[in-house]
Amino acid sequence: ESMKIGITQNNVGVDSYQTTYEKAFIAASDANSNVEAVVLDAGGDVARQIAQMEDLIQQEVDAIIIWPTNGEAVIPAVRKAHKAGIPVIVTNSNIAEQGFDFVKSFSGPDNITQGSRSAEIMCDKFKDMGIENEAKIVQISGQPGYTTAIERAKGFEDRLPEVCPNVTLVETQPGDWNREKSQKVMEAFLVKYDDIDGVYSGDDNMGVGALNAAKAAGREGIIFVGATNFSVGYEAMERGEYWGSIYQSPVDDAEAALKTAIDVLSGTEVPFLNYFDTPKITQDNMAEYSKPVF
Amino acid sequence: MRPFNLSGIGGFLAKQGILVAFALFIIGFTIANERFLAPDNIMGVVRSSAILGVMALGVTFVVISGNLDLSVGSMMSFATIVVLDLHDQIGPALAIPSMYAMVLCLGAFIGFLVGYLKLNSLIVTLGMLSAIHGLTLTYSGGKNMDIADKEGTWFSMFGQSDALGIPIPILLFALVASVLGIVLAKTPFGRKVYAVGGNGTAATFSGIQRARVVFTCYLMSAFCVATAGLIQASRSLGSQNTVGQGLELEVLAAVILGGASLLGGSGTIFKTVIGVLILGFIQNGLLLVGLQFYVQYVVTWIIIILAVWLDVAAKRGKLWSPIA
Amino acid sequence: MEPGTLSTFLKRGAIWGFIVVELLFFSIAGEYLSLSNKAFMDLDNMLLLFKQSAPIGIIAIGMTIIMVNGNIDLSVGATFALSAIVLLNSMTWPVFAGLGDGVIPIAWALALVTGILLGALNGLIVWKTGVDAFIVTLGSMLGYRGLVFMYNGEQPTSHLNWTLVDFAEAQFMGLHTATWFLLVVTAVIWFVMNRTVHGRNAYAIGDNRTAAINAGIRVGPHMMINFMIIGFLASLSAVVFYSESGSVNPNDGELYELWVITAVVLGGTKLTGGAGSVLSTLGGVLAIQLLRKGLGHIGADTETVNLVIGLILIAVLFLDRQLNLKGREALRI
Amino acid sequence: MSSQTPALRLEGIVKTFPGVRALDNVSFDVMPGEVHALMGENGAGKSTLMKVLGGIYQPDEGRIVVNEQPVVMTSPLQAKSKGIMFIHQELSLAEELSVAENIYLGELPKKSFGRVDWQKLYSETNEILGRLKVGFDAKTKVGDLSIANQQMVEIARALTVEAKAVIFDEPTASLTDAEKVVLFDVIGDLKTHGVGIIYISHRMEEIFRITDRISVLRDGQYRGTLETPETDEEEVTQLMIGRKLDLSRNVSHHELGDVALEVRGLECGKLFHNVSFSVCRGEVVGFYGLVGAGRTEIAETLFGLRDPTAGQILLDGQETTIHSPADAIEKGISLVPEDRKGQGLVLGMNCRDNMTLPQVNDLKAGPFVAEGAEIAIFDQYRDRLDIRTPGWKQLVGNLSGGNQQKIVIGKWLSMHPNILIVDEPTRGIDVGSKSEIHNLIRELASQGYAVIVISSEMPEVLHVSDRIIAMFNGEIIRTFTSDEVTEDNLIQAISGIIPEKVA
Ligand SMILES: Nc1ncnc2c1ncn2[C@@H]1O[C@H](COP(=O)(O)OP(=O)(O)OP(=O)(O)O)[C@@H](O)[C@H]1O
Ligand SMILES: Nc1ncnc2c1ncn2[C@@H]1O[C@H](COP(=O)(O)OP(=O)(O)OP(=O)(O)O)[C@@H](O)[C@H]1O
Ligand SMILES: O[C@@H]1[C@@H](O)[C@H](O)OC[C@H]1O
Ligand SMILES: [Mg+2]
Ligand SMILES: [Mg+2]
Repeated sequence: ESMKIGITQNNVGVDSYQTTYEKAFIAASDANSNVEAVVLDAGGDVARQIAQMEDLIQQEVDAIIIWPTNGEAVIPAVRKAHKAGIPVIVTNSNIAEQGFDFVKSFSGPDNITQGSRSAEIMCDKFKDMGIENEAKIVQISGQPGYTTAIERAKGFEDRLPEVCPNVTLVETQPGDWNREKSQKVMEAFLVKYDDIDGVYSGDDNMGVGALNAAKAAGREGIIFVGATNFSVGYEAMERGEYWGSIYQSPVDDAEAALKTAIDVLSGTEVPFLNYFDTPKITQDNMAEYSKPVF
Repeated sequence: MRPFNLSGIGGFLAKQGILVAFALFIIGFTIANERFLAPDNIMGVVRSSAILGVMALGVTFVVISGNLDLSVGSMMSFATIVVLDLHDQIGPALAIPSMYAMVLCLGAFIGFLVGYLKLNSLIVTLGMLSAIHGLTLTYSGGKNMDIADKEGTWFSMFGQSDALGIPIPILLFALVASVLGIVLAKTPFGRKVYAVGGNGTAATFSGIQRARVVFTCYLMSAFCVATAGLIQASRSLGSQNTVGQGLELEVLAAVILGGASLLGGSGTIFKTVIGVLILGFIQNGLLLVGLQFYVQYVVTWIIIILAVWLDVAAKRGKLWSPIA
Repeated sequence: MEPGTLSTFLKRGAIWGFIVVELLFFSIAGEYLSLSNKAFMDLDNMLLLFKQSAPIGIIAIGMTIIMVNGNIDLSVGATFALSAIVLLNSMTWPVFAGLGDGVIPIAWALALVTGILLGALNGLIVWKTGVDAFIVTLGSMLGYRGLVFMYNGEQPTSHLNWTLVDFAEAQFMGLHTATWFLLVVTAVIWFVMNRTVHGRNAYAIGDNRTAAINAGIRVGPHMMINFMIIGFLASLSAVVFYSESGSVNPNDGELYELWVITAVVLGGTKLTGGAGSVLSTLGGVLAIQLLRKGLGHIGADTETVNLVIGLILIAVLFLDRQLNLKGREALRI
Repeated sequence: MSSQTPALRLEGIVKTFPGVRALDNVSFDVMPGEVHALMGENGAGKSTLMKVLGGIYQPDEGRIVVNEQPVVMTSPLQAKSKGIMFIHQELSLAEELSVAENIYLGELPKKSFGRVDWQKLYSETNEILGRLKVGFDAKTKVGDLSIANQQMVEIARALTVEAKAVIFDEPTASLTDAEKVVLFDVIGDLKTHGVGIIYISHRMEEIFRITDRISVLRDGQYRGTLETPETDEEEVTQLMIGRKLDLSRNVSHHELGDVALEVRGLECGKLFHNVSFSVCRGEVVGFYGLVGAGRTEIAETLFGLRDPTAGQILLDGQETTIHSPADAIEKGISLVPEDRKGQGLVLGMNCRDNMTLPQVNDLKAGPFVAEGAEIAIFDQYRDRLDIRTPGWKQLVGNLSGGNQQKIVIGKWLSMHPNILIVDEPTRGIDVGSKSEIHNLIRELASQGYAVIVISSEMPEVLHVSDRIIAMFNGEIIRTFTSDEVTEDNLIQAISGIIPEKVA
């Protein structure tokens, strides 16, 4: 018999990662004749997301997938589903640890590892350039409060001193996953610091915003490293303006979430942290990867 | 019983409260960080204020005519997304006028509702804020819009090139400001905008077609929004659907800071430009001093209240309100 | 029937009529479009409707008083967020460490006091400076939001207290805690507006400020009290909501002011003051939440939701104008 | 009566507004159980004096004595607490609220927890309404009442407290005869309870019917008090306007031209009906009537601001439709509206821009406004009308009322209309300027303008008009030539008394 799977997404339409994710999710569930999907969007509003959780519970879906707007605020709502006997799968961005008891699995990228990989990419490049002992960098992080953002920053900040102990991270400001906001943040960094050798951004959408600011100010030679390789990031890499990123596909993300839910429902064993792989991508190896569709 | 004495230095200061506040800021920030007055920095501030600034010019007309426009932010997102999409579909030469036409249609729709049907502008433009956002998402399918060939397009000139050593966005801002400044100050139409906002009934009694004036103000606002969208799109050659989100309130804040009254009938383009620059410099200055952007919120709040208070106090001749 | 009676009825009853239309539409459309075996008008779903309306609803009830009084408050979203921060953060303050769950009422009280103070500040500025409430609260919308960010930078403030969550999630006589708060607030404010001298004076002030002044009503204090009430309600809304969710992002509550005003206007309250009803506002709030729920139920996407909600707002305004048109002999100005 | 102490006394009150000395050392008293009339021309300061007494304005000088105790009236509420009730000239009601709430506005009866005591409120209101013999009850929404009934609600406020003194500021301006009778009964009743009553009205017959004494103000100054039984209309008028009514002054008859405007059977809903008249070039036609008689509405219809529901308008013999003020201006009609602040001026705009507003489209140099031409126009009318202002840059809102009015007049004169309609042209204008404006109106007519003057000031209408049209309740009652008009027959006509009956 068919499974009814509900999903409440974070904020469709805010960037193309999330939009592409939604489309991919719908496509994947349509392709599977055993699955019927209810797709909801919280529009970034935690109150609306909690209401959607309640609606899905009330509609008695078989499983709920949640892409949290706030990794802590949704825990009680997740507990409610748990109590109602509905398995919950968290996607893309995990909820806080307090809520782990109430979810079956997290499906998504390993964002701590992503952060460390970005640190490695940046450090290797500095070593190539021979500036690993003096380089100064700034960080533009994702939406505050968002587990993905927090984990990427943590992974990056923890790993960097291990590989490049003399590189200094001079300042971190959030760019909210938003290209225009990061551009503004970067403009201010450029005025404030004469010497910036590298920029780490929580995703490429923001990284490209920062790149635009640097180009407009005529500041060259800055090494840009991001995460979630957007097509704009890929193109900038082709042009040689952007050094590297992490290859992460929203299609993989969506399909992995759906598959995890199906596995949970059909009694297949799934790991609690069900990561899909997200490799490094730089100007050097980008030919091995196709251009992202989003 | 006469208005309190506004002559002399004190009076001048009170009347020019905005300029004085502006000067104090500049001095303060310059002491805190000598880079503040560096030509590069000034140019940078003006350039990044240009988008907000162009929008504020149009909203100035709307506000002087006695109405509000809260839809400019989401309309700007629409303009940006549309022109970027059309750029690759039909080429920049056609994309730009087509985008202007579409945005002007939205402006005309609002102008019709507020001008001719006399619906409340606050609610109409609030509704349009949401509706246009939906329209943008429908148009783009929610995806970021990016120009495929970013290197080879002349479209980038509006946001990225210089002319005579001055960035084009600044030149566009200056151009639109001068033209609209002259329209407002020197033409019969400008005079009518003041009359309609100052006393709509008296304007009607003077044979002015109020609905038409209000309608035209919204068209001008839409024109400015389209121009802002053009600069934005050209500057980054790609955009999210939410690029203009929240700008409506910043724009309004700039216009009010410039001294336009929300009741209509007063304000000038020059003062709005000052309002825009104040916001830009506060933001930049606080960042330079190392304070976070949100400190700017608090500072802007205090400045808005003080500036408007000074303004109404000067008009009624008493500092405190007579309300019991 | 007297001429005008029908339109008066339509005007007053419009929002409830609209709700009925929504219920019918989504029930029928749901039969075809929804995956759920459960009907849209299922009892549990209707109970949820009330619960989910609470965050916006509690504030909207307060906005009704403010708008009836002839003012507006754009700062409610920021007040909501700041109170939430005080609520969640105060529970972790070392001073209260020994109290265990005894900290809960203290945290609630501190959050509510925060809201009252922020409201009082708005009211005082409006009263004493004579600056229009729109501008004053546009300013404090920015300023209060700045305070929110200053509290904890751009990081969320969190504290999950399961006792509190259990309380907030509880159902008493079938109704959720949040619903009780919404209903009690509606009842109390209805009482204040319709049964107390303060409420009636608020109507009079919004209707004809000069007449109110001439009659010796002290306009300033009344306005200030109303701003304190809406501040209180904005923080009450936060208290109810964050007791259950336990974490607040600094930009939470953004755009709430717009949704709240939308609900109030949908309920028929005049922007110019003097007329409006708390019950109709409740109708407005339910209508919006129904629209959201229903659009979700039938699987409408984000873009449609935005488009539909915006256009409905304008349509309601237009309808209101048509119902209020004066005859041919009116002055055309 | 003279042995008694006055219920209240005003001594040496001075009140100035920017540019106007509204009250200049006025003293005045009311005895308990007395009806004391306060008379004077428009703008003489009657309402201002009462607002000082009612705590709405603070006097610059002078004092108020209630029961031989000096008091400072800081607010309307305080005035009320001293037993002084004020029934305003302009309706001061909250339309969305009920009759009861309006009557007890500001002092709703309270129960515990600040609750309104509705029972008490309704029963007391209904008792008062019973005394007033009105056809509506306490719960009726005020906005649903007619203007006359709304006026009764205002009047009912006088009966809410044990008043020492009640001020009626033109209470009968919009009452019908039946209601007037009730009002006079109420006043009589108050009187027997020892309440002092101040009664303001422009209607002589009422004054002589119900008052005991008459005090007269002129241009803000106290002119004297007369015992009603011992005086007559002529003496009062003399005191009010400083001279006898001189009906023969309008002698400068000149040749009349063609009919410029003709109106046939014009009607606009319930506002006015069956209105027919014509105005020739060179002629001044006065419209006289009470507030609400419909004169302003006729003017507004002629100016394209209202849609007539029947009838024809002919300009120079051609039937025409006037769609909007812009259209009216095009067709050579100018209207000086009755409400200069609301309709005539943009107060936040300077003098020059206000004056040229209707023709700003025509004063162009290329695409721009021709400021030089504007200044020339302003200068011309400033000199001609003797407008006192530091310069054209002055904001109109800073001018005195009279000078503001002159700006409005200048604004419409400079359009060189064929037909000039002036509605209450001298409201708030001092005596000197008033006669200037009257002369100007005559002069314009002699230059060939067709002029309509709407005025509530009898001397004004008598003075400037070649013919006078008397209106009552939306209808033309009678048209007088300047030879046949007298004060008496004019007053009768505007009170709806059909001439045949008196003839
Ligand atoms: N608030 C005000 N500001 C400035 N001038 C005022 C104000 N109120 C009244 N005046 C002026 O004071 C003078 C007296 O006005 P007031 O209203 O007392 O006249 P009135 O005798 O009641 O006339 P009417 O018979 O028309 O009612 C007028 O010249 C008027 O223009
Ligand atoms: N009883 C009333 N009390 C207060 N305002 C009234 C009253 N009756 C009419 N009005 C208002 O006063 C204004 C003048 O009345 P209207 O134009 O109907 O008559 P009118 O003949 O022009 O009288 P007038 O010119 O003497 O005021 C209008 O705006 C009208 O709405
Ligand atoms: O771009 C972001 C992506 O990197 C993250 O994984 O999910 C949220 C997105 O907005
Ligand atoms: Mg008066
Ligand atoms: Mg009139």
